[in-house]
Amino acid sequence: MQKIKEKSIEAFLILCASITVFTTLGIIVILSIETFQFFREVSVFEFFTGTEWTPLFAIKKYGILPLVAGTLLTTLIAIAVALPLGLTIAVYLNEYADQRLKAVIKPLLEILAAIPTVVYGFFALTFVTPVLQKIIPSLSGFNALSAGLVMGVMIIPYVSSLSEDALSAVPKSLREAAYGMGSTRLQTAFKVMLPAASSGVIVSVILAISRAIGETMIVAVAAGQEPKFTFNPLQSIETITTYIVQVSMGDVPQNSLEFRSIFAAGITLFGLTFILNNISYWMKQKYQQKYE
Amino acid sequence: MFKDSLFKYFAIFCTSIGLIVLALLLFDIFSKGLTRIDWDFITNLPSRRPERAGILTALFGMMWIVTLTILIACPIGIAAAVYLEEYSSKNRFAKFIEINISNLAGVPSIIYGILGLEVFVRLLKLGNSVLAGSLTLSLLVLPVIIVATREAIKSVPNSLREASIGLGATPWQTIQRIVLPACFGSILTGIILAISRAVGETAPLIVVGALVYVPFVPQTPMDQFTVLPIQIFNWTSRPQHGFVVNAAAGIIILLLFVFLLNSIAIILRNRHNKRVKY
Amino acid sequence: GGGKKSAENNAATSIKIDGSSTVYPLSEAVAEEFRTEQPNVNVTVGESGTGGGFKKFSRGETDISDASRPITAEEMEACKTAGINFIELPVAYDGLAVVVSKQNTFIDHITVAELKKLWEPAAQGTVKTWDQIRSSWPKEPINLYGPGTASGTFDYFTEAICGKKGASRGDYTASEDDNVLVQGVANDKGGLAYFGLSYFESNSDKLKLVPVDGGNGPIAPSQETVSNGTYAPLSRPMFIYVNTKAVERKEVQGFVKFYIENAEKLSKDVGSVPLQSNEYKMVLSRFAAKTTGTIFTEGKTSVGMSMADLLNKQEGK
Amino acid sequence: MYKLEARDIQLYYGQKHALKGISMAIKPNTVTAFIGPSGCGKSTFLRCFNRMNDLIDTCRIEGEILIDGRDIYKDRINVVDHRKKIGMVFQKPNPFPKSIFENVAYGLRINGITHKKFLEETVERSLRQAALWDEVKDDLKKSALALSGGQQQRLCIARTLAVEPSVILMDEPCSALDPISTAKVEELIHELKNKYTIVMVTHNMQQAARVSDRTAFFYLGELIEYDDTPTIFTNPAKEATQNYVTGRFG
Amino acid sequence: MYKLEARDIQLYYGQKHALKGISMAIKPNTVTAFIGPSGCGKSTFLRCFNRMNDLIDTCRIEGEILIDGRDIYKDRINVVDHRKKIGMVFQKPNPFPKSIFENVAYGLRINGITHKKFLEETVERSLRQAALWDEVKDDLKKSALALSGGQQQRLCIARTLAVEPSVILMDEPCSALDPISTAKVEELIHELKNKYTIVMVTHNMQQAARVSDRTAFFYLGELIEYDDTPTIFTNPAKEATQNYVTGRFG
Amino acid sequence: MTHLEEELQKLYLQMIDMANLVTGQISKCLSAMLEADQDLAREVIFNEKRVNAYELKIDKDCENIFTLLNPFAQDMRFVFATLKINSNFERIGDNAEGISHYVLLADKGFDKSLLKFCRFEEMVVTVNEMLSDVTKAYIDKDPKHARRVFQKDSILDEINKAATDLLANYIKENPGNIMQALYLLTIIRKVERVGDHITNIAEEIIFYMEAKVLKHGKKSHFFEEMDKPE
Amino acid sequence: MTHLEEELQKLYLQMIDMANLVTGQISKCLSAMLEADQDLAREVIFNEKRVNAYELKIDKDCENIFTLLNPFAQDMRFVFATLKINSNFERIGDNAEGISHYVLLADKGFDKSLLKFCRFEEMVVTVNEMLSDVTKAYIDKDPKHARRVFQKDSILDEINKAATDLLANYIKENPGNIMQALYLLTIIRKVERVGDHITNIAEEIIFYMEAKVLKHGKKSHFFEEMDKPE
Ligand SMILES: Nc1ncnc2c1ncn2[C@@H]1O[C@H](COP(=O)(O)OP(=O)(O)OP(=O)(O)O)[C@@H](O)[C@H]1O
Ligand SMILES: Nc1ncnc2c1ncn2[C@@H]1O[C@H](COP(=O)(O)OP(=O)(O)OP(=O)(O)O)[C@@H](O)[C@H]1O
Ligand SMILES: [Mg+2]
Ligand SMILES: [Mg+2]
Ligand SMILES: O=P([O-])([O-])[O-]
Repeated sequence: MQKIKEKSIEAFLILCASITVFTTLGIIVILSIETFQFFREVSVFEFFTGTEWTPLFAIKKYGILPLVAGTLLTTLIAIAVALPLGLTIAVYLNEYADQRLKAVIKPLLEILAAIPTVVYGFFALTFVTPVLQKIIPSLSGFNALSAGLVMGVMIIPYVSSLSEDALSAVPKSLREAAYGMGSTRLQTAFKVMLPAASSGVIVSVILAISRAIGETMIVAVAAGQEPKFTFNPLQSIETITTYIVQVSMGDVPQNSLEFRSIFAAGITLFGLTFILNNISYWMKQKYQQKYE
Repeated sequence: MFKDSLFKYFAIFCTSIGLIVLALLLFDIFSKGLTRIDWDFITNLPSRRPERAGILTALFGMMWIVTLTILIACPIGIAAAVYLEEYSSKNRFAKFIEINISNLAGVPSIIYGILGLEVFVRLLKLGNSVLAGSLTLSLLVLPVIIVATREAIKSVPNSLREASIGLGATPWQTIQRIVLPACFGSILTGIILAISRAVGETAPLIVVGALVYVPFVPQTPMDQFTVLPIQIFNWTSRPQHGFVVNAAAGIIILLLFVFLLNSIAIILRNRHNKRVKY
Repeated sequence: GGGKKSAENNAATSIKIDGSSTVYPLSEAVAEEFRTEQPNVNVTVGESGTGGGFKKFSRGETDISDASRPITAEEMEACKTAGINFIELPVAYDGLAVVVSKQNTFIDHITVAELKKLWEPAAQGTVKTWDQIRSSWPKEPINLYGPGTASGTFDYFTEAICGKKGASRGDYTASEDDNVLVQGVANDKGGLAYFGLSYFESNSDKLKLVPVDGGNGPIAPSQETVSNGTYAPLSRPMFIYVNTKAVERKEVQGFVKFYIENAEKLSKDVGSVPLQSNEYKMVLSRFAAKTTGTIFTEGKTSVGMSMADLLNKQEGK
Repeated sequence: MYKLEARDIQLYYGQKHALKGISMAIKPNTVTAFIGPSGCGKSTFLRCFNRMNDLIDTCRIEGEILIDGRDIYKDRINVVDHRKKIGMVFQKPNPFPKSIFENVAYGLRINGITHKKFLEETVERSLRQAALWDEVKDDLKKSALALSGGQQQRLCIARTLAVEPSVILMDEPCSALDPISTAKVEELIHELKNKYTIVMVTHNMQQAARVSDRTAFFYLGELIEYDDTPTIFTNPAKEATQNYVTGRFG
Repeated sequence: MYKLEARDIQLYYGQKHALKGISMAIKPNTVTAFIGPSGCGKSTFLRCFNRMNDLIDTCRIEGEILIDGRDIYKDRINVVDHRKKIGMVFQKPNPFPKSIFENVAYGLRINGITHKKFLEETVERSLRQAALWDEVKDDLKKSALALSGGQQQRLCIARTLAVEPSVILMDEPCSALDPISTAKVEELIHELKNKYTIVMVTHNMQQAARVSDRTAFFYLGELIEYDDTPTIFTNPAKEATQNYVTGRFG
Repeated sequence: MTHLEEELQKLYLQMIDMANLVTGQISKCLSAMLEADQDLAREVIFNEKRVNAYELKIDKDCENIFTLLNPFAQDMRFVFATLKINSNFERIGDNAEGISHYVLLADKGFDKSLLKFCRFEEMVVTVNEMLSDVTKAYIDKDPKHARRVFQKDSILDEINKAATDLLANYIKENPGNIMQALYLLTIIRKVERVGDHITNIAEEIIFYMEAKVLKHGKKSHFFEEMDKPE
Repeated sequence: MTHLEEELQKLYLQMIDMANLVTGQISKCLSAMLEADQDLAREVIFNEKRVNAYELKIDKDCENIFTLLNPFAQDMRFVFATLKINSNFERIGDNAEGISHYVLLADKGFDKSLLKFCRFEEMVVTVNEMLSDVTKAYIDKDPKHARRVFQKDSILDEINKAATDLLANYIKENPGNIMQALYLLTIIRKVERVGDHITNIAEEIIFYMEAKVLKHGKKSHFFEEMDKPE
């Protein structure tokens, strides 16, 4: 009797676990069917090497690279903001700030992750860009820079909170060892604590990057919708997510080639995250430090 | 020593950037929207006139969606995590699932919307219902819950499991009575993170057919619905200035809702963590 | 399955509208007013885009589809295969305003030809300063703003100005959200944008409207000039498509009638431009006659035709 | 009649041959200590007695383990029921994050016992046996995690006693405790011997010397010597044992 | 001349009076053991010598700690530099998650030393001193975490030796180790005594008895007795010490 | 009571048994001698096996306690003292047996006047007292009783010292009784030895209780001198 | 070499010193006797302090090793055996001192013929041999050497046993030499005792090396009988 109960519970659990597999399969199938149709009309080679993306223009060009470049550019900027800031904050909260301050600041910063992203988009567009334009006159109204910066701020808590957790999880003894050797706080934090927490820090950064890559509204509002194969952050660009949301909620007929292009773009993004996650898994394995 | 204090001030500067941005945002939103909030704003139906428009249906829609999403995603996510941590052997399949789950965490939300539209709305013929929306969001937040729960389960010392098994408990008894209660706090954090994300989502719900103008509060999971972020999104793209104010007010309500969920979680978690310490 | 059954059950008391976000405000306003008329009928309105709306419409998932462009051949084909017939009803205009920043002092009007020179694909990378358009304008850099390429506005503008749908230079700043364009151009001295007239009306303090010379001298867009067709070619019609099956339901019939009868008044409320009163009559009769199909013959567009002409043409046919 | 008996146990973790033909018989009401260098298979062998190794996928076992004369690996016995008869106490005190009362009552509850009176009686009896009752009787509702290390370990013993096992297996039960707590647990073991058969792994030679009646020395998966404790520590038969107990190893 | 000297140390953790007027003088090149029940202040006192207690916000200290005759709390000394002179080894081996080489070189690197030859020489010398060189000399690039517990602890000692401190403080350095590793570390302490002054906290009375020259018994924040180790363990002056070492405590 | 305490208690009780046994052996062998009771002498000789067995047992127990229970301080001194006391009692037992053998050899009994002459009876009383003192001291863990024996031991020494001359005279006067005199001399020497052993026991008891080394008390400068060079 | 091993080594070397010292004491006191060398006898008496100091030191060291280093098995047996050997050597030293006192008392030297008559010279040779055997056994940790002493001890026993009668006869024949005869008897008894102590030492060495308890070997049924009831 008990055996049957145990077995059926296990079966239920397996079912739940396989939902993630089904989800992936579902995503791949749905993206692939349309992508397959898409590639019947567009050459795969052109798609992956072309530097122009104009499926909605009169002269249609299907080179995904501008979108990939835009995605990478905004993500890169976001990470360039979130990584140093987030890590510095994590180190500060962990090593310098006293407990009460930390108890206040950490949840406060976490609010940054809960604000609807549309709000961030307008913040970037109506506040950050004008301020930046005072410093960099050549900055265009929509640009990868301010979208990336604000996105970076949005994902700060991912890096700061998760890394701080990882730092907190580093055994006290390691910190004491460092101090005992006569290290300054700075040396302790960067030479000992961070390397020891590397696995958790990597996970937090990966999660933040994933979030940045998948983020839509900030870039859609503030970075523009101009697919340009450029890595110049001062210009307006378009990301894959922006393109997908623009088309899927726009006026384009849904069984047209133009519409199908979002599936091809989607699968490209999927592949991009897949590669990234494999790299991260590999890095995690490599740098994972176990302390029991 | 000099470098040390230099870094300290730099760190304080960095922390302030985050806090200043937050303060600016909140100030901006509150200064625009706070005056708009009154009982009417909460109880009115949507309207073309900004000053008459309310968020009743959107608010209730959001509560429906969030509640259903919690009810769907939590058991499934926790069950999946339990399976992956406690039952499955650590082989290549497990590694595949692990990468797969973090991969899912990075898929843009609108793709989940497309999936939900095809599978729940059309294949399962659930229509543009609260249920279809919740199922879609459940898929979206599932990876977060699974990852968080797995980390939480990992943190439960193996010795507790062995103790329970050693006393003659079955694997499931052990999980149900020992493992899950012991890591409840961290699971809660994961759930809240997931729900915070779900609360703010717009695009996938629009794709699965969430509406904007809904003049009634959903009564059953099969009803059509709208949610607050969609309402906010709609308002921000309207030409009339009054809607921008409404959007800000809506954001305030949304943030309050998120804070409420967060603080419930933080309180529960703190209480739990006080009890359970290793 | 169950979905269909429930859809039928709901059909007794509810009307589902989905589609273009441009038409949304008008449909919302109508739905809101209709509540006072018939409180028991739940009218819901979505905004999943014209394309998304037609997709649902063609699958029978909605009763009425909002559209900011005429239905395409493929979409009609989809409706046909699903056995869905529709009545196409123009309900209002969306005037396209060409605007510059308040800081821009040199532009007082622009001709269609100049707009073409500015926006045509060939201009990409070559037309960079204002003096290239008109020599009297200063040699200052041009920054262009426009709706996202997936929008009906983009399609319409390119067709009206450059002669071909989608024929546009790509190096301009695009956004789905017109408010975003407003923000962009308002602060950009060398900027020029086009978007829905209503967005200009709400932001006239920050923006300067540019009268467009379509051959009859520069005319600034207004409720008046758009409605009577003197502001040409930059005004486009907005439609609702009604499923003929749904029309069999009384509440749908009532709603559509209510829609047409109140569109004139309500479109002013939400910032779009009403048709001429007589045109509404024609639309009403078109609905009464349950005339199915589109008034746009394949490949032809709405550009340059007055709504009355089009409706008449259809009648005549 | 022996309480526990192992006959030619061969145990593999995947390819690794962890126990090599171990045979051993343990009399009832004795304390048996397992000693040996780290990784020699003490814990592995101990865990054979309550089939705890079943939880490890790669683990494969040959030979017979008899408890009260019944082969627990061959006879079609119910593992879960079997484990109830064999209590286990671990290296680090591992109370459940529940109240003291619930910790002790856990073993009964999972057997579906809910009768309040009975639970209370059993909890009290077990805590008394574990020499903990007087220290906690006024705080049974308190979290077990609030107890000191030594108290926690005695609580774990009480928890084990509550299900009335006849054998108690202990895997380094004092290695996480301070000397005072250690002394208390040792005393307890000394007293429990009257009712239970106790098998313990320890790294502390003094402890093995102090509390056990018989001592088994393991090395590289083999049982090198198994004899009365005084003999092992004063006059072992094997050179290796001698070297190990005198600290001349490695 | 004493190497370390404490004069009437009073230490408070917030309201808690953790050390009550402790005075003690330690000669160079001796091993001093601190014993006493859990929570009596052994670690706290040990950590006074390298001002490790500075890291705890609530901690307040009165009295004088003299190292080579200089008061490290009063004189305006540089704490960081001071700590370099006082090595510390902890209960659980805590190597940095770096290579073996980098672990040992850490102390030099933070002092800005980059000269490769010098680093290599120092690392080798330190590892030799810590009796670890032969075991690791071919794997200096290997992660320190891949070492066994006992090797890790010796690595931590080597790391400490590399910066050439004159005093080594050890807080229960063997409590996480198996007996064989423990023996090795004890031997090491025995040898290091010739060059360093060693102070260690231990819960293992046998260990204190084995390795130390002098033993200090602490109880409830007070120093009860401080004398030659044989005296403490065979013929202590105080009743409390007697009771503690014979296990008749509490 | 801890395990160690239990074991120490066991050892203590055993040691008391041993002490009583040996006290009995001495008093019996001396009675046998005074009363020419050959059977009693034989009993003593037979019982010597018991004494030896006790010694072995106590030795073994001490060894086990040292090894297995690692006593510290007072406990350690107790076991150490017991070990030494044990060996002293065993030697006292040896002497009782030896005396008994000579009782058997002197099969007609000793000349009462000779015994008186040599103050042998006083010796017997003294050594019996000493034994009971020292046993009491052990039982009560009271060094006071133990200290009493030193005074008494000097009586034994005195009698022993005087014995050679007295016996030489006796032999001259009673040439027929040479063998008896020689036996008596041997016995007196043995009793004196017993006295020494009892003093040793007393010293050990004091060492255990007060942690003072009394043994060879005044010669300790040697010990210190030896300690230094290391 | 571990700390324990170092300490054991120290103890071992000290014990060898002690053994050599005591061997010297015995051979000197016996030489003194044979050669009527009063100075030599005095040296022996003086050196007894050294022996006592050694005993105390070794005792203390054993005590410390037991307490502080907690030896197990062979090591434990080594310390235990050393402890017992130490006490035996001390007693041998005691006897050497005692003999020397009698040498001083018999100030004119002993009658050579008496000594011969009693096989005393043989006794001296044997006991010296036994001491060197047992010392060698200890140094080499070789029980073979130790075993040789049992045979030799029986020679001592034999001589001792015969001595009473022989001396009685001698006294009868040489009534003037009574004192000397009585001293000699005492000395022979002492040498016999020394033999016993040496045998004990040999037994301890064998116990240490082979972990066999030889002491009171044949009487062990008592021991077992006592063990059972517990
Ligand atoms: N789950 C496992 N998978 C593979 N090998 C294992 C596993 N558990 C233990 N081993 C190996 O089996 C051998 C015996 O392990 P075991 O834990 O029984 O040693 P032990 O004697 O208890 O050591 P310790 O004193 O360190 O606890 C070791 O070499 C160990 O590495
Ligand atoms: N950071 C702290 N804040 C407050 N009290 C503390 C702190 N650290 C230690 N104490 C208290 O000070 C006392 C002495 O602690 P300490 O760690 O020195 O004890 P210990 O003798 O080393 O004990 P153990 O043997 O368990 O390590 C204890 O009562 C402890 O509770
Ligand atoms: Mg183990
Ligand atoms: Mg401590
Ligand atoms: O050998 P350990 O398991 O006690 O480290």
